[in-house]
Amino acid sequence: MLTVLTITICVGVLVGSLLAIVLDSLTSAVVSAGLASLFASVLYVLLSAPDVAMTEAAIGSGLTTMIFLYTIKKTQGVKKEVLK
Amino acid sequence: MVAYFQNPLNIYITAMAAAFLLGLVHKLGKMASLTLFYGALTMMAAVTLGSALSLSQPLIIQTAGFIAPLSINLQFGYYEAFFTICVNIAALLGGLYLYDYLKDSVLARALFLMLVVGINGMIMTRDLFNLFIFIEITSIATYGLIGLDRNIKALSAGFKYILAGGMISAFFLLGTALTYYKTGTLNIDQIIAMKDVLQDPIGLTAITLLLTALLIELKPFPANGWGLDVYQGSNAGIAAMISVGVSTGALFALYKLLPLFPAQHMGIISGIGLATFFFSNLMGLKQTDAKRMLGYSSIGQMGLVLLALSFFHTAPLTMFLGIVGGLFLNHFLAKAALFWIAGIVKKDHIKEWGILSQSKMLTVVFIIAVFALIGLPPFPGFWAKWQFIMVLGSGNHTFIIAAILIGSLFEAVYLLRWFNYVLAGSEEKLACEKSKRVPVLIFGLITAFISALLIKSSLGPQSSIYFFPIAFAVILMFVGNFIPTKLRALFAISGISYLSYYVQMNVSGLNLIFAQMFLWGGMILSIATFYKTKAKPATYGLLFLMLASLGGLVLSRTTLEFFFCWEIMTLASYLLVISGKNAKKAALTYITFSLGSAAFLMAGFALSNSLTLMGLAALPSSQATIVFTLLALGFLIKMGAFGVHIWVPGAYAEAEDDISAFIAAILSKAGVFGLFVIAIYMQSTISNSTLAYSLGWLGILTATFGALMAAFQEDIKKLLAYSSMGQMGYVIAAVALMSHLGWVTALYLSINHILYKSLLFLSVAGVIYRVNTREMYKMGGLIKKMPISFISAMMAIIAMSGVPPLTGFGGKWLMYTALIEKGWHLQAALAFFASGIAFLYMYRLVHSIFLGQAKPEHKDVKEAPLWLIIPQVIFMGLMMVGSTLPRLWVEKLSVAVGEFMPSTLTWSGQTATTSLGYWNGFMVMNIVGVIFVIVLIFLLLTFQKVQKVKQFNIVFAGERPFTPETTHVAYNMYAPVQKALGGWVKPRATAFWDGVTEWSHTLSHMFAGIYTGNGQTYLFFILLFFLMLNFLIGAN
Amino acid sequence: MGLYLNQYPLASIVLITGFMMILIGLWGMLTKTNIIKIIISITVVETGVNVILVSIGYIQGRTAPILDTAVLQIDALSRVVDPIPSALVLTSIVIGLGTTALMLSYVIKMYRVRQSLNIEDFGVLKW
Amino acid sequence: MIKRFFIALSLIILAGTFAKVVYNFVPNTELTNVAKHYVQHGTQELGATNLVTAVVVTYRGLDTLGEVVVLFISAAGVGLLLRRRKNDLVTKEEKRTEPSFLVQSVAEILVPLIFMLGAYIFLNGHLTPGGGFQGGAVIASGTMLLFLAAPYKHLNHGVLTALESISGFAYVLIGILGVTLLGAGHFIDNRFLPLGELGTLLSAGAIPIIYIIIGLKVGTELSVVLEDMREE
Repeated sequence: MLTVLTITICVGVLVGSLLAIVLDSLTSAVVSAGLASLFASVLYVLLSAPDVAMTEAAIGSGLTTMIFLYTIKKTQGVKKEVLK
Repeated sequence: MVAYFQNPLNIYITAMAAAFLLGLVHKLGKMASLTLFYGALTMMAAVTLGSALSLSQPLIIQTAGFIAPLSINLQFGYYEAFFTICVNIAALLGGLYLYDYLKDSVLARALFLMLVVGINGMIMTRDLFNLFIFIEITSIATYGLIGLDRNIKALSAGFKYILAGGMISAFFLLGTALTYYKTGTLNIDQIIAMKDVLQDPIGLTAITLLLTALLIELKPFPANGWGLDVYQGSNAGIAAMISVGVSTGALFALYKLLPLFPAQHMGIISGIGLATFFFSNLMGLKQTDAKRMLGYSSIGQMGLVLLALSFFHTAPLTMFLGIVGGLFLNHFLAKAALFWIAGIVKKDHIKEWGILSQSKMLTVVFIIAVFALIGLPPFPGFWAKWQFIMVLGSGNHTFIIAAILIGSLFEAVYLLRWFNYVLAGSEEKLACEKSKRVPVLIFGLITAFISALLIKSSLGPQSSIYFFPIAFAVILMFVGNFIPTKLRALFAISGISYLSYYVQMNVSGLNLIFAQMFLWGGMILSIATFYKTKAKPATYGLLFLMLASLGGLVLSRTTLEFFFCWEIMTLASYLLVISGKNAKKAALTYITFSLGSAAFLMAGFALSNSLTLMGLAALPSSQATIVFTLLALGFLIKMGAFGVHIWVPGAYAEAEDDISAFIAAILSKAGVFGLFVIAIYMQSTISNSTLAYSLGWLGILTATFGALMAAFQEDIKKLLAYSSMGQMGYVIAAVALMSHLGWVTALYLSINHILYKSLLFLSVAGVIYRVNTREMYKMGGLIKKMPISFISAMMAIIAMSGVPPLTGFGGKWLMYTALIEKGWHLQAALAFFASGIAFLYMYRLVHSIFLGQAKPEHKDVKEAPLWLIIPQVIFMGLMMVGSTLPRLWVEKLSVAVGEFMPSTLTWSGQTATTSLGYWNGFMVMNIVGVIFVIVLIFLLLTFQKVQKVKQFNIVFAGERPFTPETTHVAYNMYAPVQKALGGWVKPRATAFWDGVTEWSHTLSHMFAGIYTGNGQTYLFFILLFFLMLNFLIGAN
Repeated sequence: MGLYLNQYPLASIVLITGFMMILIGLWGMLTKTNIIKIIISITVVETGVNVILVSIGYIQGRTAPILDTAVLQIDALSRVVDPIPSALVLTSIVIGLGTTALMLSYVIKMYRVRQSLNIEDFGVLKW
Repeated sequence: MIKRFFIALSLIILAGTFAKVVYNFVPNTELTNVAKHYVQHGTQELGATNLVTAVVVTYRGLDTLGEVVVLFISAAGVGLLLRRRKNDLVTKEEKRTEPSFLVQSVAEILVPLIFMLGAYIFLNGHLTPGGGFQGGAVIASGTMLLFLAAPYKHLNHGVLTALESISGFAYVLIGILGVTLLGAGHFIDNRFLPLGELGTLLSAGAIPIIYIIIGLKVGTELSVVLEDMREE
């Protein structure tokens, strides 16, 4: 059961990562990366590392995503010109 | 309190406490936080020094109350002490330098402190993950500091750095994780102890990841584009910290982990270091941006240090510090100073650097730094490189030696080209704050101080012989600004006289003869320098240094001493040449060839495996052939032999007129001396070998082409230069004869050359001084205005051409005798032909300058200044005595040579007899004297019948030329001859060397093409670098 | 199916996930031209490395290294996972946040100067 | 396109290397020697039930100090880049849109709770999962919520800087206290305070103090970073 759960979460992490790379919209990409990070923190819980899980959740998926979003906001307006 | 200064941990504590407090203290006022900042930097430097001084054995610092591996430990041993001292002193001075930059931002100050903490940590920590953290601290602090300048250059450079840094830290962390998986510990000492566990795929991947990360930090070719951008784009003060600080941390971290690297693969590291050194310097050739050029040089130097590290990481302390430490220290001192100067000059393009010359102090530090980087003595790099090359030589790493020497030559070329732009000067004002000037000055002084220490320690018990003359010369150069020219000249001459006394007391035989040539000749010539009312401040110091180094050459017994003096001579003569008015380009060619010559010498000595000159005698014949070839090439370049002569006309012509006399008459004999040294020690191998035979031909060719080229010169000094080249050709051939008579001839010709070339150059110096031109067709008829100069030139020409009764006759007689005795008939014929050609230019010399009718603009010309006349009179006197009583000196030469091979020259009275005939100088003189008197009386009697003609009483066939001078017979005098000999005198050698230059520049451009400026490309290179390393390590 | 899966240790599965994340991230770092996308890719690589580190510390069937007063120390040796990788990852995550913040600040300023997020527009220094 | 091909190729080669690692990977079944010591003696030695905390704060305390430094200099770097300088010319027009009443009132209730949660996390770091960094991050998310609710309010930089400055200095001081009270080699040792009774709030020597300091420092620092990025 644990294995199946782990594999599911792993797939979640990988899909999140892939989407973060593939998606054209910056905001969606950032949110996917945040999701991947959130899945990773669940993974950490499964691997008996609750301290890491907490950190990943608070920092990796929380604060990091937030500063990305700030940055995207600050660099908007020309977004369409840059992205193909 | 004392304990505080003895515990290296306090470096961290002080810095962190200060950095954290800065924000709060800043509320009290800017002064308070600035005080705290500089106080902390000072204390850190003090703690480092205190800890280093109280070090009796390597210090292990445990933390958290546990012993490693339970907790993290730091180590402060001798190696760490050396590197941390460098870093913390650079930090203190670098902080001072950045005062303007840091004073407005408290955040920047905190970043700077933490940057220093990070570097210290990288050096001291013994824990792998802790190392990761300190690398991150260092990198992040650097990113932040680069961002202080928010222009596009700094931002894009900083961003590329961050990208590369991100990749590096991912690699390092992954490596750490895998290492922990395999070894179960993070303590570096334990990991090293367990390194056998790491010999499986996972372990090797881990090692590769770690080493890739640390190597990339050192910016290896080709994965270093981002590093170059950072050097170019960031503020100079920050770039200096990256170059000397961050790189130091990375280097030491790599040193710590190197034992993990499989020993059989150490060649990979060497290869990376070598490639980085070579290609960086190659690419530096094309560079015109000052800071990027420094970047190439920085990366190259670190490559060299890396190469040394791969050889000596397990060497004992003294050897490690001597070579790796020396190379590092050299880079450290020079690069910090140069980056700082770049920040003061604030000019990107090196063409605009003339502005620097407004500050003498900065220019001096600049040239010291450049010389240090090139590896000239007495700066630290010289000693380290010498030791390194010698070790490489004993291991027969010929390829590495060649690559290092060629790479160094590239570096020398672009750095000295830069120096030329500095010397060009500029109208613009140089603004320089004290806070920036002081660190540069201090680094200059430290460099000088360390160099002095290194002379003392590296040359052993003999060192004071070399040390004091250099010190005297340096003092003489620096007081140059404060005491009058004449007094300086007096000091220099008394210095030379003492030196010549000292040297003569300590040498004998052949060395004594050369000592007398160098020092007596130099002393007499020094009198001439009085004629200038105002000499440049450094001239006499340099002149003394040059002559002293020649004296040292004669004294030296070890190869190191010899090479040291040789390089000092190069350095001094280069600076003398470049102080000529338009000499910059010529001086660059001169020093490039001189350094090339030095490179051959170094390679030769390295492959000889011999510490003493005497030891050259013991080489087995196959090795001796190679060594002789290399060394001979070195000396031949310096003598301006055919093919490598293209520096000759420029350097001789463009140096100041009295200096040219020194170079032509005295300095060119250094090569002769060198040739003699190796010919003597390797006599058994060389005698009757093809090598000697080819050398002989080379000499004859040099003589022929020198004479030919001389005949077609319009510039009087270039004519003399080519003439010197030709005359040296005879000497080369004579040495190559490897016979008693040949060597006596070589010595005879050398001494004779000193006499007449001094006369010619001094006489010409007087003429140029009076008529202000070097073009011969603009002169003429000066015989009445400058009679003594005329007599001097006339005597010189007689002595040179070999016409009786002067010394030249004996020389020619000896030479033909020696050539025929050896059976070199064809060579003798060609030599005779060359002498014929030589008549052409000699005639031109006398005719164009002194004979014919005087130009109207020269009607007020007076005789040359007295100071120029005095040495000429002395030389003329010597020549008369020498011609009349040849036995007086030729016998001495014969005896000196007789030490090495049986004499074939016998004497009775003033008659010298060889197997082919005899020569009596005294008789010749008398006969010629009688004939001369008869002709003179005849001329005096017929003198009244001479008809005088007005100067411009010439009729042109209805045409008036626009430039009447060109119709003068002296203009392009030998054009018809030139037409006849056309193909012979095409500047083939020049074309060849131009081609070499162009090719290396093209290559340079081609390779630099990989640095596209795109951060992503650089990331890809980093990845490829890892894959390559992984492939090489995994291959076995 | 379930049984079959159980033969694979958890640590290996997670390790593979970590490596795949690194590869995905590297692909993004090397091919995306938008600098924000590149930074996102870097965070993916970092997370991948962290995942690997945690998987290395994991021991099948054990619990977190938090010892209640009730647990005997001897017993603990066979009951908890390695605390060291956890400590390392914790540090690494925080450092990751620091670098990401700094990179994004660079991006904002670079955008201010060039009005662009395309990495090819920032090649002012070359050769 | 050809560029992408080469990138793909090299990543495939890299994947090969990784595959080799995975292939040779045997999951650990035993603790490493160092870990064994921590598990066996950590609790008595340091008085912390959460061994990760014991490792983070004391055994590998130097790392953690370094980590604090990293965060500190990142924040400084962000500030250096983004904060307005004297000579900066900024023309910025802003549309002011006040957040909805709902957001404001939710924030009003939530923010104190989040701050308390953060404090709880770093106070109990030696007993339960979490600690100074997690607590600090939680506090920073509270700040973030505050920003959402009041986009035009500015944080008091002065107070935050002072707090950050003092907590950083205090951390170094505690490190030194270890040396002065316990002797050389005890830098950042938590045992200069009594270890107390295992499992209680006031135990594990100086660990709670260190975590409070770290929590404050990280919380303020991250808040400042967020502020800097928001303001720019």
